[in-house]
Amino acid sequence: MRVITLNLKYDGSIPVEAETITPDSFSDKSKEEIEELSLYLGNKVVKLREIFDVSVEGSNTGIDDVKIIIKGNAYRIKRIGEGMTGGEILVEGNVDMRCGSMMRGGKITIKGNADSWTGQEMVGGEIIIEGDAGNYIGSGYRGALNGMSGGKITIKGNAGLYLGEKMNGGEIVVEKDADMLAGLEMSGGKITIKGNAIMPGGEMTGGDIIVMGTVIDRLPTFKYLGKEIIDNANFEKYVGDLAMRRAKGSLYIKAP
Amino acid sequence: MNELIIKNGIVFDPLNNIKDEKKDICIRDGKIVDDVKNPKILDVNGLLVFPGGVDGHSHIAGAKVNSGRLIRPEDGRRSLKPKTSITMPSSGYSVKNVFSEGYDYSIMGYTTVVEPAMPPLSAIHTHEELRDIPMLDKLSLTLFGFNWFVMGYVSRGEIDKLAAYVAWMLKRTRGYGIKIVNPGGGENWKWGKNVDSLDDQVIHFGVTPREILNDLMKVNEILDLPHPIHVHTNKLGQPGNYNITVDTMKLASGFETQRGREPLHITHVMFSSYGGENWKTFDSKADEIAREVNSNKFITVDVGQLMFGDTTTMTADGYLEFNLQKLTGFKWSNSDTELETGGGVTPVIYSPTVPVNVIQWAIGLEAALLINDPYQVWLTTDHPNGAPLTRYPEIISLLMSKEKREKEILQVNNAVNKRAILPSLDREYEWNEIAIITRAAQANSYQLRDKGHLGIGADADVTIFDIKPNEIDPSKDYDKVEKAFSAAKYTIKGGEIVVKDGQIVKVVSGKTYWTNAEFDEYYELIEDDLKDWFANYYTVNLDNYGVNDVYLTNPCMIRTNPTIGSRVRLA
Amino acid sequence: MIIKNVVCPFCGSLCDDLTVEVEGNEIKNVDNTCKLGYNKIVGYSHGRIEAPLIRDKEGLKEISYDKAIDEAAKILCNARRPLMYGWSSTTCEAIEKGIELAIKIGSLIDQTATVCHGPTTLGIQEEGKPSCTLGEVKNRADLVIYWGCNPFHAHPRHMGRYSTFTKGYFTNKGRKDRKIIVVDVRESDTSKVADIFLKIEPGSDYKIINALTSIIIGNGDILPEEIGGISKDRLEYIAGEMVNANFGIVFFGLGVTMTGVKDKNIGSLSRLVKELNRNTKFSLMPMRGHYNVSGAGNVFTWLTGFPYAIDLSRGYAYYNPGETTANDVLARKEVDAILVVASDPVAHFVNPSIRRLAEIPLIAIEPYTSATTELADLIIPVAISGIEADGTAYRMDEIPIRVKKFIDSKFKSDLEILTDIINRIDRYE
Amino acid sequence: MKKKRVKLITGRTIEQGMFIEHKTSKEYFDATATCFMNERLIKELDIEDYVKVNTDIASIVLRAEREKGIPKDLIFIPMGPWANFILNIDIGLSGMPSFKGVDATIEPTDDRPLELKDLIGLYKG
Repeated sequence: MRVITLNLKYDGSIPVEAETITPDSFSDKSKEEIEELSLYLGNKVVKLREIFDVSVEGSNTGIDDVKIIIKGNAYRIKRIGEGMTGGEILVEGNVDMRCGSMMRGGKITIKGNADSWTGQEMVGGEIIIEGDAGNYIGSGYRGALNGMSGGKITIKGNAGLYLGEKMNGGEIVVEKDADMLAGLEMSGGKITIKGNAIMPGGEMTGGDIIVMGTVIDRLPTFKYLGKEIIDNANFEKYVGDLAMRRAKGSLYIKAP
Repeated sequence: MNELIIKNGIVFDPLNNIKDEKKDICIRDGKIVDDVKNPKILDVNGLLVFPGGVDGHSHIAGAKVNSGRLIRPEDGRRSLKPKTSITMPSSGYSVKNVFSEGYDYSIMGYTTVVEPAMPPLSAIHTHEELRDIPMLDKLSLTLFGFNWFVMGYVSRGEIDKLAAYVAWMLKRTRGYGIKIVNPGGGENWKWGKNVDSLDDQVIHFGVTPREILNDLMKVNEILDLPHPIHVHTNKLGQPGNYNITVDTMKLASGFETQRGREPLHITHVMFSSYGGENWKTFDSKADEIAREVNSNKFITVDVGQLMFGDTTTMTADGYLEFNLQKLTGFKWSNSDTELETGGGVTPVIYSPTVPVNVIQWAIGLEAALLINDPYQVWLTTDHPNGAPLTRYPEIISLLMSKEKREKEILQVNNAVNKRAILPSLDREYEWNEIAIITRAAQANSYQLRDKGHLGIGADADVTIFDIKPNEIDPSKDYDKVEKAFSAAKYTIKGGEIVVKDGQIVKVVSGKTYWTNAEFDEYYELIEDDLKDWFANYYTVNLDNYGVNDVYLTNPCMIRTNPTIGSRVRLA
Repeated sequence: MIIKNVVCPFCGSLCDDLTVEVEGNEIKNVDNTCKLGYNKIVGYSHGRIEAPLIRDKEGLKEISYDKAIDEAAKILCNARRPLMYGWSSTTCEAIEKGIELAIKIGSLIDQTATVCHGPTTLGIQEEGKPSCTLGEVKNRADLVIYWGCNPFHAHPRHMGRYSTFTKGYFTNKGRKDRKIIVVDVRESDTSKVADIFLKIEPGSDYKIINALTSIIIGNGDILPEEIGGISKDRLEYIAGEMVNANFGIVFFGLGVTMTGVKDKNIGSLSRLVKELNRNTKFSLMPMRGHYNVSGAGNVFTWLTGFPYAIDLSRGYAYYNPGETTANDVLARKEVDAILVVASDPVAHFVNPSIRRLAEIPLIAIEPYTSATTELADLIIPVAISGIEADGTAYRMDEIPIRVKKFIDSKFKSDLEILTDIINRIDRYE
Repeated sequence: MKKKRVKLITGRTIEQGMFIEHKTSKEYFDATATCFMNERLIKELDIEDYVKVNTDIASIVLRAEREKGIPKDLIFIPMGPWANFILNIDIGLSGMPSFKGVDATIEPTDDRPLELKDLIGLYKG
């Protein structure tokens, strides 16, 4: 295992685009090469060492035994872990938008809050958000057919709006509440919300949404199918969204 | 004086009967000349030399194209390229921004492109975009197929007024020729309906597609317009439509033009060569279409080749797009334009595992391979409807190599063996024929006398491909062919090297051609009608309607002689 | 001198039948216009900023035009995350120049749709935009729905010229040939002329639109008895009216784009219209506010591939509203300098965004004293497009019309000022 | 002091549009530093001429005006600097701030609305 620690020293409010911070990119690079990688700060290019202090311990044989630790409040560092295929990233504080987007494998753990579009169009791997998550987690790009199609996202806090928008595979678990329209336009995969949800499942055509708390403002275009037991708990099952043709989405709401 | 000599190229210049000849090409001040004094020398040592490419049908500008870009940010983010010291940022795969359109064409060696569907009411928009497309000479065809004035004059038999109206409209929109999309049917779509045969009535207007086509063909001749009527047939995209396509082609049979040329062009014929009664029984009728073309010198067609992948469809045929969207469930835009035309946009994914798509793919190639005279069949993808323009090199390699086709056939759904005839076709295109279907035929059909050839006086638009025609066998080395056509060694536009080794090295802005077919007192003939209809039914004032030269880069007016036809085939 | 068929540079209706009387170089009168257009055109000379102004500790003071261009070029060149904002009340030609400048300096560029019909764009990017030109409505529409908009106030001639009271080819009895439905959360001057007024609960648009769609595709039986304050029976009746129309149109406004789930309302509306087209002919159209906001969207799109909220900082166009939109990047304090053209963001942005505007260098190209000039560090006065400068504008139905110049101005146009800034930056580079 | 929860919507009015190019005019002030409310709501809170509107980020004082067609639990403020002072944005969503359907409370006040210059002044420093 090779552990690469990035100590954030940047505290400006202009976001840094850091899609190069992935185990894939760091795997075969020396400390000095990592320090020389280009990041984007507004309309200028900066070197990674201008934003982070880098320290490296151990060695690796491939991508999977690379671990990147980001220390400090990275709430203005975007696109960390974009497209990564393996290895691990641990963000000790918050992280800015699009972390783990298009991720294919490996694991990202965010100890703080994650901003919008985390796990956008993710295909595989795992993201764990220990704080709250922003909007459009696991969603698709503007106009794209699909959002997240594989992998797993766990949010230990609350999730924002449009959680799992256009999702067609994989799994999302929210330990607390989800804001409006979780599972919007989803066609596959599974979303579990352990707290409350507002208007879940709008325009969904497939996949499962399970709400263990209360559903606020349930959409009128879902049809009640009856009770069902999941993991020894009683749920009311609905199919929808019947504002869509050929809709086969399942919405399970914990029975009172 | 700006001089250049291209030495030792292997030149194919079909319009001047030059084929596979080692020949020097001299250029002075943007024109091909017979000799030069102090030229810059470009020794291309046995490489393939063609005239600059001409695409006679490609949706690159105007409301529909922009609507495609607007609804498809997910397409826009594909092929993003940053600016360089000379170029602007590029975006888009099937719906490209204007810069990318110019650069991508230029990199493939094209120098002239026709936007084939300009709605008159938004002609300013078409020209604003054309103006912003770098690298290319441009022309656009004005839509007439279900225009209220046209249908009114046709129904009343007022052919002189119809001619006056077309002349007025071409001038007012800076259009080059007559485009007809789903004649009559487009008006019915404005009530959610369509036409099914050439003799169906247009709701309320009391005319038929046959009458519209016949009269516009006559007017085209009367006005001496450089290009034949350019027709997107009725029922396009529907199974079993080959009948109506053959019927449409027959309208031109024996049509007397004083100019000894074809009066009718059928565009993206792939979409109009369908057999079967529904999508389940769908099959190829490219053979029937090719039979008609081969026996009918009065028509030309272009292929509208489909290639597998994701693209965006767009046409003035709104009914077609609506039905396509019903099949796919994808997003859909529609844009009916008052008194004039309409249109629609929807994305599509053509899959090599879907039988219908595979047969569509085969039909285009079959049409190209079965039509004997390459001057009668231009290579197009109907960009972006069949495929984005960047797929041309692949299609060229398919036409030149049976082996490559066989390899592809193995990869696609087996329907290609049962309901298409492509596997049985042996023909392989030669270099000269490729030069015809990508250059000479189009320049000829548009009577762009300075384009599509390398004779003395032609515009110095030249493409040099990084391939030695005498050293490779395109039927075997198809990968090399595809690679060479993807990125020109040199593209020379108006005498300047604009592309080198597949990279843009100079950004230029081209000309815009339009046709002036005015005749004495043409305006007086229609003035009352225009004033009346604009006042009552349009929402834009007659005074504020149309385009002027402010919107054109290097405007280039083609003056016709509406009584005497004089322009003939160059070769 | 009487000038006819003048194009009104106020709202997205872009009426092109105004008559303006000019004497010397002054406007004496305007005919055929609504109050909005009249006030803009007749009032064009009031309250103008007379010379370029720069702010120092004591306040604004006059500087030369040349110095102002110099300062603007410096501010923009030195910025690491500049934003260029506005564009909806100027010509397409100026907008093109603006994008050229944005590409040159690696700027964010956004236009006023961001606080207007931006959600409409997001909605149609998911579902498409089945639409038509206004003349189609005039000539054919027998059912006109105004949803979340109040044309009497925002587009005063819209109903008269295009949709409701006007006579057309297949609607030669005018108002009598049409049925008008208004959907809103409150009564308005528009709802007073409707045949049917559907007063809905605030924020319930999404549910109501999807309920209508479910009725139309045959799933209406599952609906509850009341949705968003409207009974199921009434929704079924409205759905029937829609299906039975020969040619229907929904005009919608900020009541839909700014409420509840915003962009998702529009996506659903587009899908409703799509479904209606299986039964009859139906279109939708956003009621665009500024006279050339539609043009701004068009120019942005053909030049960059995207309609608004574009980040050019890395040399290519990146688009993601919510991330690259003006209010987000301001409220997140990303932006370190801003150029405002043909707009007043300090009057129309929200509190946290304006706080950032107060902190950073702000350049305003602006003819009048506005909320933005109150905060501006550099103000360059400009000729008013559509009165003192000509060029192209796009009507709400995407129809381009050339706006006229009928008064000479001592000020340069937006296009000329932007050109001067670009040339100055070139000199620095 | 009586207080009440309402939904706030903002939007165009013809007067706001007529004077939009004259932001420092009295007409613009009259058109936009105003809150339209149902008559019953005004009575219920004993509002005389002025009303204070509070949201989760700020408060503003506006002239209160009666409007018949507006529901009792809704208030309408014409779009402009006064309305926007109390509005916020959900960052990282759609770019569109919350201009309509915003939770607010209202209460009577004896204060007067700020002039434009003073209002904008609040953003400085």
